[in-house]
Amino acid sequence: MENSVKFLTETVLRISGVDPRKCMKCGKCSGTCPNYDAMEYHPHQFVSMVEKGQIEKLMNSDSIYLCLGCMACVERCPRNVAPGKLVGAVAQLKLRQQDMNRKGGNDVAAFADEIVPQQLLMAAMRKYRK
Amino acid sequence: MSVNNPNWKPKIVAFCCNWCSYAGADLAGSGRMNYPADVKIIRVPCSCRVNPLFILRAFERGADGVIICGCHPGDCHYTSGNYYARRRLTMLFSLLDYLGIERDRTRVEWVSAAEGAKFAKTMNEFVETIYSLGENRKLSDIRCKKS
Amino acid sequence: MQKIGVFVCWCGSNIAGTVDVEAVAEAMKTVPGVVFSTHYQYMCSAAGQKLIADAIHEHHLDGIVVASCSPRMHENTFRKTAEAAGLNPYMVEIANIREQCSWIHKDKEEGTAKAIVLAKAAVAKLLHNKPLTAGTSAVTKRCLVIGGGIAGIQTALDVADAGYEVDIVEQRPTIGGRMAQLDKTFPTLDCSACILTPKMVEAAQNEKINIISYAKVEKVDGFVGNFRATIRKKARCVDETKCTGCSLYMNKCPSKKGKDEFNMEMNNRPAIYIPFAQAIPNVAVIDPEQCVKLKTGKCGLCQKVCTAGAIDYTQQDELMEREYGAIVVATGFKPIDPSPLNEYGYAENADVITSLELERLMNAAGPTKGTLLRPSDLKHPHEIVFIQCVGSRCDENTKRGKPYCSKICCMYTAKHAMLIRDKYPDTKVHVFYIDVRTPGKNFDEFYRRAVEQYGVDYIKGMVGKVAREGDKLMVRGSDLISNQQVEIAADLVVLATAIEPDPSARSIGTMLTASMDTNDFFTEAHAKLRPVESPTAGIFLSGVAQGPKDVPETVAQASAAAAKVIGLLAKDHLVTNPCVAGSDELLCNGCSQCEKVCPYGAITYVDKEVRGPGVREVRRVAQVNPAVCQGCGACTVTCPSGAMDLKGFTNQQIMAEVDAICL
Amino acid sequence: MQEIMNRMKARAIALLADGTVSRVMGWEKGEGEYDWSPALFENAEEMEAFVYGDYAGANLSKYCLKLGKLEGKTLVILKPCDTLSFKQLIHEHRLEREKFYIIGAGCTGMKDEKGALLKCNACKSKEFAIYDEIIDSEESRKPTGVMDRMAGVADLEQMTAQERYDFWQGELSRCIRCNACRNVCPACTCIKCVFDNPASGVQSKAPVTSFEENMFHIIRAYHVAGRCTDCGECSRVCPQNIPLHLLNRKLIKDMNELYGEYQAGEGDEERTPLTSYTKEDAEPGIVHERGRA
Amino acid sequence: MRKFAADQLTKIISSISTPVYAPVEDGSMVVYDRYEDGMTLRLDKVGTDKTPKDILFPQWENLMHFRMEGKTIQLTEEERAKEDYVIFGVRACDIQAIKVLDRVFLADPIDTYYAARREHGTIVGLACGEPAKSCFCKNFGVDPAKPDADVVLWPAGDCWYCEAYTDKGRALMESWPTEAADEAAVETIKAEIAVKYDALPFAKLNLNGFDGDHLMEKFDSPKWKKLSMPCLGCGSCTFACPTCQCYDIRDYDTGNGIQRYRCWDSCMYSDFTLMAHGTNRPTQVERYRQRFMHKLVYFPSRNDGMYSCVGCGRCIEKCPMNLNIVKVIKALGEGDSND
Repeated sequence: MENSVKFLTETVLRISGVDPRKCMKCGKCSGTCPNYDAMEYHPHQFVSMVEKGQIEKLMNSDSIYLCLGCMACVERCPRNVAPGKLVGAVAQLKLRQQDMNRKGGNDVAAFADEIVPQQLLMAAMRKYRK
Repeated sequence: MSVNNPNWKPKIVAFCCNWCSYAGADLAGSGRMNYPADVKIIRVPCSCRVNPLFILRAFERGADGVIICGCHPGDCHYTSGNYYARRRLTMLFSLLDYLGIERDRTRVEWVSAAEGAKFAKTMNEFVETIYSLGENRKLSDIRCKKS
Repeated sequence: MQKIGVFVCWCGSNIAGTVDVEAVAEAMKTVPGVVFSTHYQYMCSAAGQKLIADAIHEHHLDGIVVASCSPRMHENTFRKTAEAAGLNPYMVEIANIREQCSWIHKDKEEGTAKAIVLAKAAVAKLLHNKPLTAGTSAVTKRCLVIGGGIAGIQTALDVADAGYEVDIVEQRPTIGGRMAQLDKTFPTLDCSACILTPKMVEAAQNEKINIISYAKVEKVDGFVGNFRATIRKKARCVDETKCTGCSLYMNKCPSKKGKDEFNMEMNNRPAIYIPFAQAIPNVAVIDPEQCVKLKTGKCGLCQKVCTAGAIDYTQQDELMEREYGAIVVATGFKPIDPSPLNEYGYAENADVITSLELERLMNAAGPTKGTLLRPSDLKHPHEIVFIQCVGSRCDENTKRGKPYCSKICCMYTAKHAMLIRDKYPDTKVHVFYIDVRTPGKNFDEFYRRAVEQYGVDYIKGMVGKVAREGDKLMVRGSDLISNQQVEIAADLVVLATAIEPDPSARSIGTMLTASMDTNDFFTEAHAKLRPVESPTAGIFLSGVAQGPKDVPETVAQASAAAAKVIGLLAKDHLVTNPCVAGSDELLCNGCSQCEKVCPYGAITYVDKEVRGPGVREVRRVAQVNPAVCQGCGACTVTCPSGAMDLKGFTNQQIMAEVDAICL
Repeated sequence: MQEIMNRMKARAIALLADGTVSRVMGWEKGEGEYDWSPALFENAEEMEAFVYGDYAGANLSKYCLKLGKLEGKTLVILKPCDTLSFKQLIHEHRLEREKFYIIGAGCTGMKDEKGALLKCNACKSKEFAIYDEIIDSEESRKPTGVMDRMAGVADLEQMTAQERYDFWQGELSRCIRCNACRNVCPACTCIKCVFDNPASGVQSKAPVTSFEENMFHIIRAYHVAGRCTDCGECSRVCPQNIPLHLLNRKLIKDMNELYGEYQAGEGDEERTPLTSYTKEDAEPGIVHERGRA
Repeated sequence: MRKFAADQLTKIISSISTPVYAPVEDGSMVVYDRYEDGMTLRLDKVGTDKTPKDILFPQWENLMHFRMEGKTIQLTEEERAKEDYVIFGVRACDIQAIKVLDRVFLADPIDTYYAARREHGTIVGLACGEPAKSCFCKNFGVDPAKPDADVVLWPAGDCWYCEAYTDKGRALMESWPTEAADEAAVETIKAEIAVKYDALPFAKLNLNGFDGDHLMEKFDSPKWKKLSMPCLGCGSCTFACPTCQCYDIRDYDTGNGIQRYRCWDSCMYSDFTLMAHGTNRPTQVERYRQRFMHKLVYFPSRNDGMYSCVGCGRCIEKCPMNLNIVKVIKALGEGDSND
């Protein structure tokens, strides 16, 4: 149950709030991505693979840690799809399944200061927890 | 939901817009698609002609269900009539529901001139719903009951 | 009490099979108001109609109910029958006992009972019917075309060809519109000016066509067949009747800072100018923002050189009132400003240009005299990137552009790519695209030629960033087919920017009460069946004002609109539908709610003195123009006081039907 | 409030004196402490009786319909919520702006004998939608009455249909059709109400059956939908204590939720939610789906 | 004079075999309704929200029915009341109001619908222990301590004193478990009541000049305009009033016939007595004047000085804009007699 395609897909969609069906497959996200070459699966692939339910492939790829969380793809997407949020959601699902003693929302405050952008902080936390 | 009188037959008024739904009803007829005789159709030029007063009037006079059919949103012969109807009827239905009147006694369905089958299906469903609700007691005027 | 006759039709066995027509006719005899009731095999037959006519005479009937097939089938037939027999045709009601009764029921008892109820409902309604008379209104045989682009020109030519007068009102100093700015046209690669300018000249020379340029429509009232428009002709400061279009002033004018609108503001022009060589009218215009004389009172050089004595700095705006029978909206489009889409760097880099700017750069009359030079350093670009769908096809919530496809960009980009490759074979051309849309005659062949014959590099993917590096523009984008990110060092980047309706469209739409969609394109009366008419009667749509389209489609629509206009102007009188709304002035509150929901702008308000017992006051009351009203009834429901009612479908009529059905 | 009243009085007298206005619509005291009545003053002498304060609960907007027909300008005192009613009447072309001089009156919440008025418990705003000048105080700008305006509606929505039916039958059966709710309502401005018009088909003078009890209030709520500013006068004036505002608020709540936040009388848009639409509007079926989940 | 213990009251009411109408709670209101076990009796409430008029002259009543069968019409007249009943706990002012109604409905031509109800009703009056501050009945000759009823009750804390004054009253009281009581105790109560009423804010209201002799003077008073200005033209005052007796006759189309009924009308309404030519009271000024002129001038001048206001104070309580008859009396009359 926990690993059924349906469950995984629905969870990712719920966490991210993204509707991949809105994607018109223009590739703007991947054209925008500053860490494209490092990633095995690229932002546009996240969208189509989530839509097809291939979540496990994505979870098992390092791509989820390589996303910088810069959200350029979210900003630029002409269809309001927000691929970056999907990457984040898959990563979060992965963390949940690993059942790591994740830091809760309350702990984030300790890391935050006025200079570090929130998104970077989140991305960094994701990366170094690997 | 009990129906006290086993011989009870519901009275159902269907307001149909001239351009789509009335033609859809005609098509249902040409296709010999059955639906109960309890449904009687009133032709109006557009769903936006259906005044909430007409709906209340039908209930007052003992109708058990009222259904309004119009062109699909975007297809209105008068371009925007059904958009206004949609808001007006939503508000009316909500108000009736708020007053505790069975919300399933009212319904809106968009039926195009090509959807004879949909018209018949909709009417069959609606009549069934009204049968399960039984007689309209909450919004009728007792003076209009035939004694 | 009225005298009503009821006529029950068997329709052979179609009705009589499941409805006991005799029982229905018998039952109707007991209904109050009914003085005659009978049944017959085929009411719509000549014999059936005669039966009706005879009964009308014999029983002095005031109205008839025919219980038969759908009114959509024979309502008109029986109305004519009634009229021929001396009855008002609107004193006829049809009870639909075939499509809505006999054909859907199998049980004869059930069918008969329902048929009686339906006939009773028709009688109940008929008891409230009033004789209605269709009105007529005269038609002014002149057409107003708003916008003098190819759409407006074509409509005007066609209407004029049929012998009717046409006024073209163009906001710019010359007609020609966007097409005049184009270099070549796809897919034939005709020179745009070569095919357009003869049409412009033809329009100018047609004595039925009156071109009112540098003008705008300020106010329109009236209705189909009887519009009255107020047109403001802006002061040109040049007498149109005297100017010869000699251009002698060009080098004398000390002001050189005006932006050349025709060349997409890529170069400057004097304060006095003619937009382009083939302008119609070929008359100069003075830009009041730039003219030294108008601003400081000192100069007047152009006046001195003008041998025709055409310059008149004191000229004022002129207001003219004209009457029209039909109005054609041909307001056209403009490309969007891509500056807000900052990844393309349009605002920062002179070498990121729009496609329309490229048209001017490639045109012999353009700022570079037709040599392709990039704007920043006037060098020849060797690597050019085209980016498609800039600001088109965007989700509305992103605020990144328009939700629609601009339709023409795929083709003109293929055209540009092909022309550049043809003229400058040393130039590499890349096109970033999402889809290539080529649904048109010879369109896909054209696109394939660009790829196969001219070697244009089509990359499926979009561009994420354009950044200047040295004298190159680094274009980073995705190549979805090879699943990699690509980076191209380009010399010139061309954006296929979305097109949007001309900014003047919204106010014109409001003025005409012609409905528009959320993107400010005019909506058509029916998306499929009435594509060149506005829902507002007498308003017709031509060209991109209605939605993105290319030149041949525009011309086709323009001619279609002209055909509709001609059809209207050919009539001496319009017969109006008598089933229209009407306001009871004694009940009207003047609250303007009805006006808000009227899709046709048929409702206006007047101040009327109302006198009654103890009342004598001036009230604002609604009036419905029966020539404009189409009878939808939206206003009747919005009216809180019940002042607004719809003839033929009055509140009383419908409630009488409800009552009859529910008893 | 005393200070506001004094300034108001002085200002009104000055405006009467210099001919800017011909009369002043305000309040005067009654027999007791609480029973203030709306009153019209035509000169400085009459203005002696002018009062403004905690018992000036009545919304004077509706009186403006008649006052607007008189010669010259009328000065009218409007509290923040009253200005919405006034502005809505302007939107509906029932009033001419230039016939009035509006003093926006600071309000710290109105009372009657029983305490704070129901409408003041859930005060909508301290902003004036329309005015010529404002006479208020720091105190009056502070928010008052912070109860959730839609709480009563939400409670009813939580009930079953039968419970709601019983609730409303209980309430509406008390109706004596005195028409106070209609006559005080600034949105009910029909020259002739459908209930008084024999030709309307719904004319009735007494709630003879439960249908007629329902009908009057359904139609009234529906007719003012989108135009009702939720001024709360209907409930205030009902001699039978029927919570009529709950009907209007339900429609306001629905329209806000389905068609976007909207406050009648605010802003310059004359269209109401029921005289506008979007292509993506909810289908009427949304009512049937509610609570079905 | 008889008396019974306070706790006997509900038992006595329940024991009455005919229907009993009494002031009971209906939500936040107190109205005269048919008493049934479990209802909250509110004999303490002075100035009930609705009046006993509701029983004798209900807001609406059917008169006749026309029935259509095909093209034939059949007429059925509504039956008159024929069942005995009791109205319990009616105050002196409301009883005086019934006398006003009698003057209207029992005078020739007799209103048989009203007459039948009046005849079948027995009225149990209730002396007022505690007045409301809006009471001013004494000004209209009403004695709150001595209602003119078939049976009268006086509250005395732990017990009720009672006395029957008519045959109907004696018949009703027959089965009540009462015991003999001291007349003097009741006299004391009456005296206490008198003191309380004399101290009320409107006790000294002066009615001089409200008579037929000053009719035109009152009618032409310029004060009506200002007095009526805030009036909404609603019917609250008339429907709360125990003496307002105007009605309208209406036809309801049932679809298969006509139900003819009458219902209360209000002279405050713009369509009151509307005629084909319109109305002779075109604005609220005339309508407002009509109501008070009727109560204070026209009615007494035709009815031996009997005012059709009984000083119950309900209009003071109910008017949404705080208009009332006291303001009118003060404005048009000579104010308080001790002014």
